[in-house]
Amino acid sequence: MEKITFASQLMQYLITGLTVGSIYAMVAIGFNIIYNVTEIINFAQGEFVMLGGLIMVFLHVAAGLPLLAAFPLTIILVTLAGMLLDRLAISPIRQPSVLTLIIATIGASIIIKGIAMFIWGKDPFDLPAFSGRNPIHLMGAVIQPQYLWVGGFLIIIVILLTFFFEKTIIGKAMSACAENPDAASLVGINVKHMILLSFSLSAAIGAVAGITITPISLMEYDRGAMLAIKGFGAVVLGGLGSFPGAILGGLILGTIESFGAGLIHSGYKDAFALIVLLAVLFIRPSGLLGSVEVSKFKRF
Amino acid sequence: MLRIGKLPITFFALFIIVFPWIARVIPGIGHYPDLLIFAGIYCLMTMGLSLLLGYTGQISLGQAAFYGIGAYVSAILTTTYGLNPWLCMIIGMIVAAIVAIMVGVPALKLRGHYLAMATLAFGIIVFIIFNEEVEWTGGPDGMSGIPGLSVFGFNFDTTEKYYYLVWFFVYAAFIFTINVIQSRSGRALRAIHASEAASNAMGIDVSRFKIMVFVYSAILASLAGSLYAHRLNFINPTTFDLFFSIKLLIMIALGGMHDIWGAIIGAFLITFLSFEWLHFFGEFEVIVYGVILLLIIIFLPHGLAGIPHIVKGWLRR
Amino acid sequence: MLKIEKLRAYYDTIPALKGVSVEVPEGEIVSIIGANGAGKSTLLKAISGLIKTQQGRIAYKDQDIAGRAANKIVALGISQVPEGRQIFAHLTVQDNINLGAYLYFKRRNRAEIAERMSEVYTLFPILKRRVKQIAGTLSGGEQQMLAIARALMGRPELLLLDEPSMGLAPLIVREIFAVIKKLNESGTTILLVEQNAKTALNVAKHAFVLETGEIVLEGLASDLLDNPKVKEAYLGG
Amino acid sequence: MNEKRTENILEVEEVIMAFGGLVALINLDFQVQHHTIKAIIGPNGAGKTTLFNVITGSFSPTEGTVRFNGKSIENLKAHEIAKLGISRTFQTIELFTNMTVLENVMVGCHTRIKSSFIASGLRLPQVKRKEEQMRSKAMDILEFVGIADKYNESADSLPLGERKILEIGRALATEPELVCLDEPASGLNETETQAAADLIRRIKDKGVTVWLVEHDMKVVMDIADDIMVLNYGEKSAEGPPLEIQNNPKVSEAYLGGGEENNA
Amino acid sequence: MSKKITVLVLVCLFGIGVVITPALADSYKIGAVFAVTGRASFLGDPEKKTAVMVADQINKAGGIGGKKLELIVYDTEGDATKANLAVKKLINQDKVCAVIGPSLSGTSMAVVPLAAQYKTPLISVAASYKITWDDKANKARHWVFKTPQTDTMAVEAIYTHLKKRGINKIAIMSVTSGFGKSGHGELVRLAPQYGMNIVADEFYGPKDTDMTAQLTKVKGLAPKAIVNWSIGPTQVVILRNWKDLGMTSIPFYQSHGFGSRKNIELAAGAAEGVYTPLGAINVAEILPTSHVQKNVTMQFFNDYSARYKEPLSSFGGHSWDAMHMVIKALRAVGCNRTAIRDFLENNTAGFVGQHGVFNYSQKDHIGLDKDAFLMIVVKNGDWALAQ
Repeated sequence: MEKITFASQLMQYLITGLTVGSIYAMVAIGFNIIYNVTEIINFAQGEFVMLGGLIMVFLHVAAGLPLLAAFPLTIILVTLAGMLLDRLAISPIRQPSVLTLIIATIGASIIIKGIAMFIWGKDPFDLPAFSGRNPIHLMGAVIQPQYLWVGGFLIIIVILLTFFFEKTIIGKAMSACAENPDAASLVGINVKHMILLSFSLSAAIGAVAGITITPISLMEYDRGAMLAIKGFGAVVLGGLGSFPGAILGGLILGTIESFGAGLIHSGYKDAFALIVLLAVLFIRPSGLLGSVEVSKFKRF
Repeated sequence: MLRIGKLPITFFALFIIVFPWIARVIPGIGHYPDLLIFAGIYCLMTMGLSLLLGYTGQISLGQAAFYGIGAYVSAILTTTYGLNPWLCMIIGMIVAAIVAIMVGVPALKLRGHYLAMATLAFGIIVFIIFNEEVEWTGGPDGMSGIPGLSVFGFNFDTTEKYYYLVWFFVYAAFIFTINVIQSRSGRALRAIHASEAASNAMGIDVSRFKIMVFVYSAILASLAGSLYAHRLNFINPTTFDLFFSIKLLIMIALGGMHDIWGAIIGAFLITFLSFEWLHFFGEFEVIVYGVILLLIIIFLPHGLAGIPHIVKGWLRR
Repeated sequence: MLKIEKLRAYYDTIPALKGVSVEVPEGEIVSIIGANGAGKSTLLKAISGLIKTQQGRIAYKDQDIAGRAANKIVALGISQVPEGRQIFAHLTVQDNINLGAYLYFKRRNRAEIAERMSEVYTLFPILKRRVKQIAGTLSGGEQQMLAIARALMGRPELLLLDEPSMGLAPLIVREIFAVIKKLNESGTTILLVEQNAKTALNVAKHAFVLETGEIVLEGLASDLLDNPKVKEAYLGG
Repeated sequence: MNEKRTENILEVEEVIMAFGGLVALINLDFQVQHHTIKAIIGPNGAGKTTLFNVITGSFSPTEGTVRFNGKSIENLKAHEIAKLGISRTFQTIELFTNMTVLENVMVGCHTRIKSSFIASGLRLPQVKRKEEQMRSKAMDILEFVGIADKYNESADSLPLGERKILEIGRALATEPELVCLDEPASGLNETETQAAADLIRRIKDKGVTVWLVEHDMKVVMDIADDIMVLNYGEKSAEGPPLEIQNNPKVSEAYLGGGEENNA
Repeated sequence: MSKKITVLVLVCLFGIGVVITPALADSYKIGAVFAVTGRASFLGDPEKKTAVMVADQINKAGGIGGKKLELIVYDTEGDATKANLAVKKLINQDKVCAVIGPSLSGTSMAVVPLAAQYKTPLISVAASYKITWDDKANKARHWVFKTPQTDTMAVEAIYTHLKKRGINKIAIMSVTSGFGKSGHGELVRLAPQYGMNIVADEFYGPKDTDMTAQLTKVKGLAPKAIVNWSIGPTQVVILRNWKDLGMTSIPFYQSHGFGSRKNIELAAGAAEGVYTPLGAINVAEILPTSHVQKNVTMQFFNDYSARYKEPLSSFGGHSWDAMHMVIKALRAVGCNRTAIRDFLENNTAGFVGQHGVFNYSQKDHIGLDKDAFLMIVVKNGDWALAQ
């Protein structure tokens, strides 16, 4: 076995951190899409990731669909779940306040988790890696091909979303709803549809995160909550509502965890990430890239 | 809603006093006082949280940490150092208060979701410490052999004795909290909730009040933690995890967070739902729990304590 | 064109409109004046579907539109310029204007949008110079113009204007009212809500005076202008 | 307690307020004399609200001093300034909507009548006494401003005019020497405006100095002893109402030389 | 007034909670508390299924001395408070003859005092030796027994095997849950005794998605073997990372938590050559017919697979052992709590269970030793007895 150098160790931590961080970033983007349109922090976001992974396993492994067919089908199914979430749990709420919405999404996530437990049981499931499991070596560090898929999909999502929000009228309409729902409806935008769309979009992104991470870390019914918390951390670290912030927040969180585990004390790696998060908040109360106004005047 | 009548308070006290006797008579609920001990422990926390969240408008997702601090201070000082449990309880409250000040001063400058995340992070960090500092806390295996409580040779060793002890504390805290709500301080808190700018203009030191309430809720949570530890004679970290903080939030949201009664109703409801009533659903329990949460949030946005209001509305029509 | 009968609306439980009847004939400017809190904005919001009404009828071209969603009402040809402008401050001027034509975008009607846009830019040349600017950085008057421009992109036959003079310097107010007149002359029916009674009465043909949710006076604007009661209450003597 | 060594209750010297690159107040200098009503007028965006916030402690000025009774207060926090004796209202009424009219005013008494968190929790006898004291003081104030009959109603159920009055009452409850009113007449109809103007005069008669920002020229001309005109963050004129009314510079800057607003 | 209504509503809600518990005459009641759902469901779920299956089998075969066996199971969700309340309810409300469970060491410690307080025999199905052993009094807890092997035994089995291979420089990795921490404690405690030099001591969370960072650090320290203590998906993920990082030349030892074929399958080839100490039940099929546990384990293996149509999890074996010992006691002495306890302590010697041959005694309420573990290696995607 070859000797491992400190530099290659650092490289490995970085690669691992960025991979895990990419998943956090995807969850965080999902948070932001919904938050921007509705000001809701959707704590069921992690469940989309879980559903993405498990439905993909079902379609690809159990039902035997080819990867290219199972992938879009999974996204569609999870998107439907996102729409149901909006229709059944969020839009019926008549007097929404931040707290009731938080609890509604928590309630919904409990239900989704419960249903998943009934469908798939409590065991973890595996998904074959998209392009095999032969690791690539880079500067003494090891990269699983699947890591590249994770990073690649993050980039694809970012590009697609940028195009969507910058270049399409629907994207603009969604930003308009986020800013001023009344004014948006006065130009003919159906705000409810936009909210539904935001849930669909973020569910779809969650599904992608779930599909791409399952070959690395397996997936089971109760994985969602932890991912939701990490994603929420990433959102807040980057600044609520900011997409670049979400990506930055996710990647930073993942990297701190990885370096913290490798260099300092692996038992406290989550704590390091959170301490950094707290430090950032205490210095910049609106996150790294957030604007101060967003956080103002939110009452519970 | 704001004035809290004498009658319900007395009625409530009577109910608490006679309940163990009732429980003995009615078949099938003989173990309810046992549950009510935990409901009481949760009440201590929800009352603090109600004051913090419902009245002052500051969210905390880290209350479980203070609960844990109380429990662990009591556990460590009694088992490792053999101190008197009552003294440990007080030390626990002091420690919780100090931690609350240290966390609260920077954190309570944050707003909304940022405050939620900050308190959540604090809660997780404390949980990780409970889990990792095996030398002190016993790690995930927890600590056993925590002594029970006694005073001048009188042991609170049976369910009923402990029931009355816990509810004595709960009731005292309840009266204290009501008094605060109905006084200058309580008005200041509600003023902060309504408008921080105007409160400042009225000479209210907003940040000081926020911290004061945060500390108060931490002290109550710590007391609850100590009572829990001495009751169960055993603690482990999972009792004090993030999900418990969320559960507390759920309690006051379901009970009705703008009303101190809501805190109590919520604690009762969740205690009985999660420890007792949902057993009938077997493995469906989780789903039913989620559905109940959603239904209450959708149909009773002001929680169960808002029901009288709705009923009154119907009667008026 | 628009006929409102005995309209009632509530904010929570407090009545905001207590049986208001207003008529807007086609091709006219009709003004509704009244103090803050009289219910003027509530009335406009009720028409444009932003708030639900309890009772009464809102007939637009003999079609009852009460209770329809705001986005459906825009499609009928009623555009509102909301109080306080409410432009999309984080988007560019161009985006704001594009969104005004949101309903057409769906129909992929590019030629029509381009035509409409050039009309709007002719009306407000200053906006054309600022197309790439973020709307929130415009001055108050420019924002008001943008709000009107955005509403015009929806090809309204009836334009609802909520306090277009609010918070603007008199010079700008004059400019905006000139545009309003021009719009009316080119065939757009206008329902104008104003606190600035004199300006509003000067531009309108018919006018209504709203006080605590009720119409207390109505008639030709010129008559109201001379009405001593109006003079005392709204024109500052 | 108030040694009136200076004639001025409030002195603003060389105040500059900048937000990033934007300068909202430029070298502003002015004084407010004891027992007078001083009004600030100026077009939108002139910096009136910024000035308001600087004096009442919501912002600290970038440069310059603000002295209250000779003591510089520019770096104090809002609640500390309130304790010193400056009270304010808000342009976009900031009542405590979750309370009754009486409770709103009782919150105002907060500054002068103390009782600690713990004492109130234990309901010590003094707490009860002070509570009574606050209640009667608040009732007196409601009596004074003229809405005593509505003491038990929810603050947000009042019509606009009375909400403004209540806000003034609440400000008075802090026993200020100087009250700052932010557009007390905006949005009010004629009768309500009259009532407000009348109240402001009576406040002055009680010995409280009034400093106000107002749009309604009629009110300002009616009640103010002294007027300052603010334009683009700078003082463009200052003097008694008559003088201001006849100052051509003022009507040009503020009224845009227009006829419409000059009715 | 309004508050009275609320209180009324509350009272009504209480009413809903009141149920008439039908008293089944002529039955023996056994209470059980398992973490059926929640974070430890991988333990509690098979434990519950097994207990239910055993109870049904007994009843189908005519019950115990003509009386039906009634099994009451409560779900602890792995929560100490819930476990405590559930056990109290079983003892005081349901009046069971004995209690089986809970699934976790933590929850077991939370109910241990109750067994003594209410003088009811409790057979825990969790690992820690502390459950039955009172360190302070330095004696076995009178009312508490347990069926699983302890971590100590697993560690001893692994260390013995390592020593046999001449390895003494090891890295240990553990999950930060109760299972991992407890194993970690024993690994560290017993290391000097077996001459083991621990060069790396790394941790990871129970829901972590990747352990590459920790393994990279381990790789840099070049140990001669890695011992990993975890349960659930993390033990599979770590194997994959181990393989990806090209560390297969460092022998990998898993804890006894690895005992499910599902893990081999999930590891997708990465489990090849991995060592793990397992109870007989895990490897029933490959046991030589001469093995004393061959029959019981095969029987259980077949019954379970037939009934639940899913691969057997060895954790079910712990509740099988507990159930059968309680049933044995019930047959002998009936529903007398003291008598059951005495019977368990004195009359179950030589009981052949799924996880070993039990020999409870006054001093030993665990009843097993390190021979209860067989050293297994993964070969060609299946278990094989290690040399």
